[in-house]
Amino acid sequence: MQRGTGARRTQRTAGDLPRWVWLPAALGAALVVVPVVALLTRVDWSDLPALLTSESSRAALWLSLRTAAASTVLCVLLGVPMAFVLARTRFPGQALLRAFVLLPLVLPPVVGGIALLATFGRRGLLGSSLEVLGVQVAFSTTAVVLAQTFVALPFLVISLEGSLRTAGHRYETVAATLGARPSTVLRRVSLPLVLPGLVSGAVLAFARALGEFGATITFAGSLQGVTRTLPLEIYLQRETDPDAAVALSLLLVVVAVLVIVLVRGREGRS
Amino acid sequence: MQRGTGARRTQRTAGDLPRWVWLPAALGAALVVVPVVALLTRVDWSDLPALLTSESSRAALWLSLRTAAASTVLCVLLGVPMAFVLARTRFPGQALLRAFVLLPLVLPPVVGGIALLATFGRRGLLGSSLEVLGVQVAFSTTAVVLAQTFVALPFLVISLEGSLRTAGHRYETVAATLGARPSTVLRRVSLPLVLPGLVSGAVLAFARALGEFGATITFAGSLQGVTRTLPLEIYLQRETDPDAAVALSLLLVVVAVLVIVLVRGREGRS
Amino acid sequence: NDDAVDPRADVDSTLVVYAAASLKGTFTELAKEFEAANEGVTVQLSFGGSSDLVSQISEGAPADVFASADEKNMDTLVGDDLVAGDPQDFASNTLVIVTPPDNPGDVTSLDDLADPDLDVVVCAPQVPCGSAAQKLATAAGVTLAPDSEEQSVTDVLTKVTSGEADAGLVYVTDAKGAGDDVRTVDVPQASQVVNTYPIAVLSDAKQPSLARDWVELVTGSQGQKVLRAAGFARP
Amino acid sequence: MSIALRLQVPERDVDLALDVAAGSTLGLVGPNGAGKSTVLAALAGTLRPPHARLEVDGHVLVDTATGRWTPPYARGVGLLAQEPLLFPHLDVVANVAFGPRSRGASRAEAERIAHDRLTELGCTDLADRRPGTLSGGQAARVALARALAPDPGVLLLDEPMAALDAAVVPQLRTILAQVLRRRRDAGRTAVLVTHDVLDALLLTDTLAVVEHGRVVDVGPTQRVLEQPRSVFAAELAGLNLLRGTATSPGLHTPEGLVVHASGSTPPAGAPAVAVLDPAAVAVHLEAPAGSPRNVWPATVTAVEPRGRRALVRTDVVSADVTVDAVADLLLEPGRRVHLVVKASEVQVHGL
Amino acid sequence: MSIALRLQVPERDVDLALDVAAGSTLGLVGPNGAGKSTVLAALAGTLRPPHARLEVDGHVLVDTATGRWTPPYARGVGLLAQEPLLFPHLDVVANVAFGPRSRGASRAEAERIAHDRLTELGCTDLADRRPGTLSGGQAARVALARALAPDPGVLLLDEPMAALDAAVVPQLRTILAQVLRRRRDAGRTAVLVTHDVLDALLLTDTLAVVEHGRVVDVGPTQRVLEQPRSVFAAELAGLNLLRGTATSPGLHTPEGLVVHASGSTPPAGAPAVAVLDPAAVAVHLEAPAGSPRNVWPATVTAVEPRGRRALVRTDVVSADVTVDAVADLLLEPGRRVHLVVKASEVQVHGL
Ligand SMILES: Nc1ncnc2c1ncn2[C@@H]1O[C@H](COP(=O)(O)OP(=O)(O)OP(=O)(O)O)[C@@H](O)[C@H]1O
Ligand SMILES: Nc1ncnc2c1ncn2[C@@H]1O[C@H](COP(=O)(O)OP(=O)(O)OP(=O)(O)O)[C@@H](O)[C@H]1O
Ligand code: MOO
Ligand SMILES: [Mg+2]
Ligand SMILES: [Mg+2]
Repeated sequence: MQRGTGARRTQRTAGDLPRWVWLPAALGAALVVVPVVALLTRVDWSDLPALLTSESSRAALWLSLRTAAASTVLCVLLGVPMAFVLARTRFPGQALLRAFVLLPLVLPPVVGGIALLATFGRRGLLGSSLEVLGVQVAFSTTAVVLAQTFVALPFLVISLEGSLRTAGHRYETVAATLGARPSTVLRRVSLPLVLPGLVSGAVLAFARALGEFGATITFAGSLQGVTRTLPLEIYLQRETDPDAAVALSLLLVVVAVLVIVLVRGREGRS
Repeated sequence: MQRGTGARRTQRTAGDLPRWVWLPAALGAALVVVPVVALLTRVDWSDLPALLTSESSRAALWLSLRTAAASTVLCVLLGVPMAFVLARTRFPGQALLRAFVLLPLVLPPVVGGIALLATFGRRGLLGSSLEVLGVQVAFSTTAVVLAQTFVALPFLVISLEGSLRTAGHRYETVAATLGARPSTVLRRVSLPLVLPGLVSGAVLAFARALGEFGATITFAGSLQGVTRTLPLEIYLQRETDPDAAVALSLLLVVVAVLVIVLVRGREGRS
Repeated sequence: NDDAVDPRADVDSTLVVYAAASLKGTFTELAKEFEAANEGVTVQLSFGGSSDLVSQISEGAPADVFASADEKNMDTLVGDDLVAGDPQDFASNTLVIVTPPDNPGDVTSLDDLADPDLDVVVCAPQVPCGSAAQKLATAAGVTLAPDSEEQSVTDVLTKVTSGEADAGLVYVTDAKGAGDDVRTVDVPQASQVVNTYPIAVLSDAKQPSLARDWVELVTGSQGQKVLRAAGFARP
Repeated sequence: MSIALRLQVPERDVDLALDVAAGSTLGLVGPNGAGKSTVLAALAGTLRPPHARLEVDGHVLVDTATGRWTPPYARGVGLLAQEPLLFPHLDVVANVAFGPRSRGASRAEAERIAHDRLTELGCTDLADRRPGTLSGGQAARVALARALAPDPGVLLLDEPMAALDAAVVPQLRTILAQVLRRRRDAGRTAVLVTHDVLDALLLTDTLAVVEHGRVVDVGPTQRVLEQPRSVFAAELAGLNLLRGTATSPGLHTPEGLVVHASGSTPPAGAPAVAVLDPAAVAVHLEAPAGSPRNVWPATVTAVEPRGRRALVRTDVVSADVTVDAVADLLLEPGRRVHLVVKASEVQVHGL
Repeated sequence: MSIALRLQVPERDVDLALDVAAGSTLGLVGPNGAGKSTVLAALAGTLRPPHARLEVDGHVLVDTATGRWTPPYARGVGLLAQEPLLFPHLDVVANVAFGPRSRGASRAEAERIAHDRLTELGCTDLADRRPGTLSGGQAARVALARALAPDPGVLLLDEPMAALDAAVVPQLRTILAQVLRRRRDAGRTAVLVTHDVLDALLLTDTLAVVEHGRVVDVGPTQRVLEQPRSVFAAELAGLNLLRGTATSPGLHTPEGLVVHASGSTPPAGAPAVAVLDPAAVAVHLEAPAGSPRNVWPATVTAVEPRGRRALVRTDVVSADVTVDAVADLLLEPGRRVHLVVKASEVQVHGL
């Protein structure tokens, strides 16, 4: 077959977007981008290198990356099955369960932290039993991961459930008529089909975990290297040196943008 | 045509879910539900009525509902066009723009508030021009709405963009071949088709706006009836009476669950 | 995971100190001195809002020492029997007026903070700095007209340094920390409203003797010098 | 594998029973919306009907009375649905290999089977393509290959050749006939939905005519097509069919047409159909005076060329005439004509 | 509206030019994957080709050389694609009314048009249904109604009747013929992709045969089908076609077959095709001694019953014989036979 001669590629044309759409879209983008730019104007660039390489910053960044990655994995492991159950089955009380799953979104994070303490703390619902087993969850790195998972899980579930609903289950039905057992269908058909939704969901969850502050400080405390993630470090810096806090936030922003561009870029190419 | 005789309805069968999926799904649900239940065990039910009907609580609830509704509307007005632009067009720097749109997710809300101050504040990038026009954003309810919109916008955009991508643009193409102009296609085909995604996105945005604390306190301040939303009220209560704060959080939870069940319930039925 | 510092990795030599966020600068400095003086000892510092820290300690946080920004929160712990011995006051703080460096509202005294045309921010009465502000206003016979009642001193300070507010009431230490970003206006009646910082060894402390050493350091001359440099007054 | 199905889907106005003997192929024909795809969906288990009982090889797979339900993947029933629905994330080989893989074949074995099926259907060159880049007919062929690959005990095919071009249909029909023969020898069963009389004749043993969700005729394919009892089957077989009430010489239609027939006729007054070949119908502009007993005035509705002959459709019956006759008589839609049929060419049978 | 299209899509191996006169209907036929749907997509603007120029009624709508591009909605070109793709959120009437509404008709007017189209296509009873609840054929009919409703200047139909049942196809073909005639009188143009020779004969004026993305024959429909130059068109017309090199008595095929013909033949050595009717081919078990000049040994590949006759397909050409002959000679796939054709029945023409 003859290959394309020019640089131009054949495209399927989408229904073009009406021009006016760009106006509110630009406004919306401005609402998000301008404050970030404004923030840049407040940064004292000369302090930046020292600040970013200080031991506490590095420890916080490294802890943040590790815990956010771990809680993203947890979110995927728990959230994917939840999204499937919500999108593909029907049972009484499902609407209520869905609302509950959304709760961490609406709960102020500190209250979420209190709830986690009420569960895993020494006097908590499970904490007392766990303590008997010699496991202490609260105030450890595990607690950070739990707090981040708690607030980030809904993002993955909601985003994936939406994709699953939009994708429908026609291909799953076809796979079943070809003799594929439910696990096979899940692995070879459903998951690959909603991969874009899963990736978005995971990116959202990672971003939320990375930015998590309130639940972490309440449930896990703020101990350098153990529970003091980057947002907690930023918060502390703000007490003594607000400008340094802003500069440190930039680090968080850069990390987040890197992760998002990398993940989304790769996905776009496939 | 003869109508169904029994209560049983004909169903298309989906590929059933593998049984083991229920285990991690239940674990995930527990992770979210158990802390909320644990929180309930901490509530002092006798104080509740007085607390919930106190003037400050009612003012905070009413303000929260108004501002969260307003910022959800803003998110829809700005976010829908953004999602369309991200999902349906290609331009250089698009990946970067998408990453920027996600920033408010990862930025600690307090830093988001600082960024908004740097933009709309009296000394901010736009604030000084606004002041000349006699508009003062800070310390006003407008500031609350702006802060909530800033943090909630990504939820709507990401969730809707995912739906748009999953839905594809085949129906939009068909509409164009039937002679529909882009605006008509948007209104009569694209939007109705992704309505479930739009509703999820709006619910997410509303929930996030309702729970917003850090950006609001930093950018808008905290004055009863004007800028002190329910989460701010909860934080204040916590200083003097942590149990009261937990009880107040329940109010937030109830409101959120109500809104979610109402919206999702109606959607499920259509 | 190995390069993370685990407080329990070497139980014999790690001291965990829970302290109010406003002590971050001073305690960090003191921790270095403490480690230098005690070979092989690591000081782990956890900072937060005093009430956050109290609820964490109640939930079993592995802390040896607690330093609060107010007496009320310390009293809560004492009431819960979580404190070994008596808390000791080690520092105090008073309020000052801060304005942006160019003082756009021409604020010269506490009376100006009653002007509804000025954008004035204070702490909410529910938080320690807010109740102090209220007492101060009462003592000075002024009715404040705030545009916002903030959650914490830091929030008040942010509003002032960003130029959003014309004036605010903050602790001396905060004003000092902000340096050139604010102009300070002293309030004569401030000395009548003093906020006291207590410190105590906790009853669950795994390192009671190191904890006592820490309390000694903080209350001792070395600690007082560092605190004074940061703007704290004697208790 | 024998099949015994009893099915009621009130919302779709479907209420029927069907039996397929082991090792045979059942054809399903009928108008659009008759319920053919519904029957296949119920057999495959992609539809959960409110009232149904399904036995395959003596095993009860579904019985709504007892609540018994066997999910699709556990039935050993394969379905080629009306839409290709190729998995968009897998290339063509992986699509075809999917079934064998799911039924436990090794990767290499599954790919071998896939390549065999693709070769059989003339799609080898598509092996590495993504479904999104296939033409309509290419996708239909790959979907057929995918449905054949797992070689299930019961194979359901919903219009497998509707999208295929005229040039490959005969060839694919031959291949399908071979596949079905091979399966028949192994006792495997198939159900084929088609709109094509050649498919019915060459691929099926038994033919069921479905109309409005009911089986209106079922029997050996040849019989159903040659002695049609429904307008649909007659149209499919290219025959004319008139419904009415038996009379001593033949049949009365509700429209008042009198049909004269020869041979045995059902008892007078019984519902009956008259069947006649379009080739036996002559077209005249004036009513002729001669012997033929049946002379029916009619209006031409369409003229369809068929090589050197043409089928002249009218509001009564169709006539198969030469293209010369079409030209001579100026036959075109709207023209009033007289149709003439000898009584000996008309068969009447009861219903 | 006249159409002039020049199209190159290298990734799909399509490179062709097509012209359609105002007020005529062009038929597009060709094997699966030949590029028919690609042509329609380029005309409708749902595909943006790397190299193309399109003029409609003298207006340049697309010219990749100058970068000119007219979006689909501004072309006045309507497309019925191969998949129905009914809007799932709209009921059937709203689907059909969508086009007229989009082109500015009032709601009432659009619904009136929609109801007219649905009535024409026999779908009135589906009016309030959701697309998800339609059968395959019902969806295809509604999609056709939707495509016809806006009555665009240029109407593109991609296999409009592939999913329809045998009983309604003749009727719908008549309706489509009326619609196209009405449009023709208004100077409107249509392009129809089909796999059915009757559609080509009854609905199109001009027929283009597309193979491998190239137009291999184009001309008046009758001519293209009666004097086919491609195997595909011959198969479609039910004729046999042999390709080869002209010789003085007829033609040599690359496989070594010698074909004797009568009448004028192209100059020897030129590429040529021999065309013969299956009815002119006799089947013998032994090579006969008599006069026919063409006696070709062959193997039967398939036997297709056609009423009282049957088409016997072989590896050389097909023969149209009586069903009695099939039974007498035990004709079945694999059987070795001799095909006998008189030279006077063979026409050879150059390419
Ligand atoms: N999901 C559905 N919900 C309700 N009714 C349906 C649904 N699918 C099909 N029907 C209706 O049930 C009847 C039978 O449909 P079915 O698809 O079985 O027809 P079919 O015989 O396969 O027709 P075709 O030849 O057009 O494919 C039709 O009247 C159709 O409109
Ligand atoms: N999106 C695509 N990307 C790349 N190649 C494609 C794409 N769509 C079709 N093709 C290829 O282009 C060629 C022409 O396809 P087209 O759909 O035009 O065929 P067609 O003549 O309509 O066939 P059919 O009768 O099967 O519908 C085929 O080889 C096909 O595989
Ligand atoms: O809204 Mo928070 O408590 O700053 O993460
Ligand atoms: Mg069907
Ligand atoms: Mg096509």
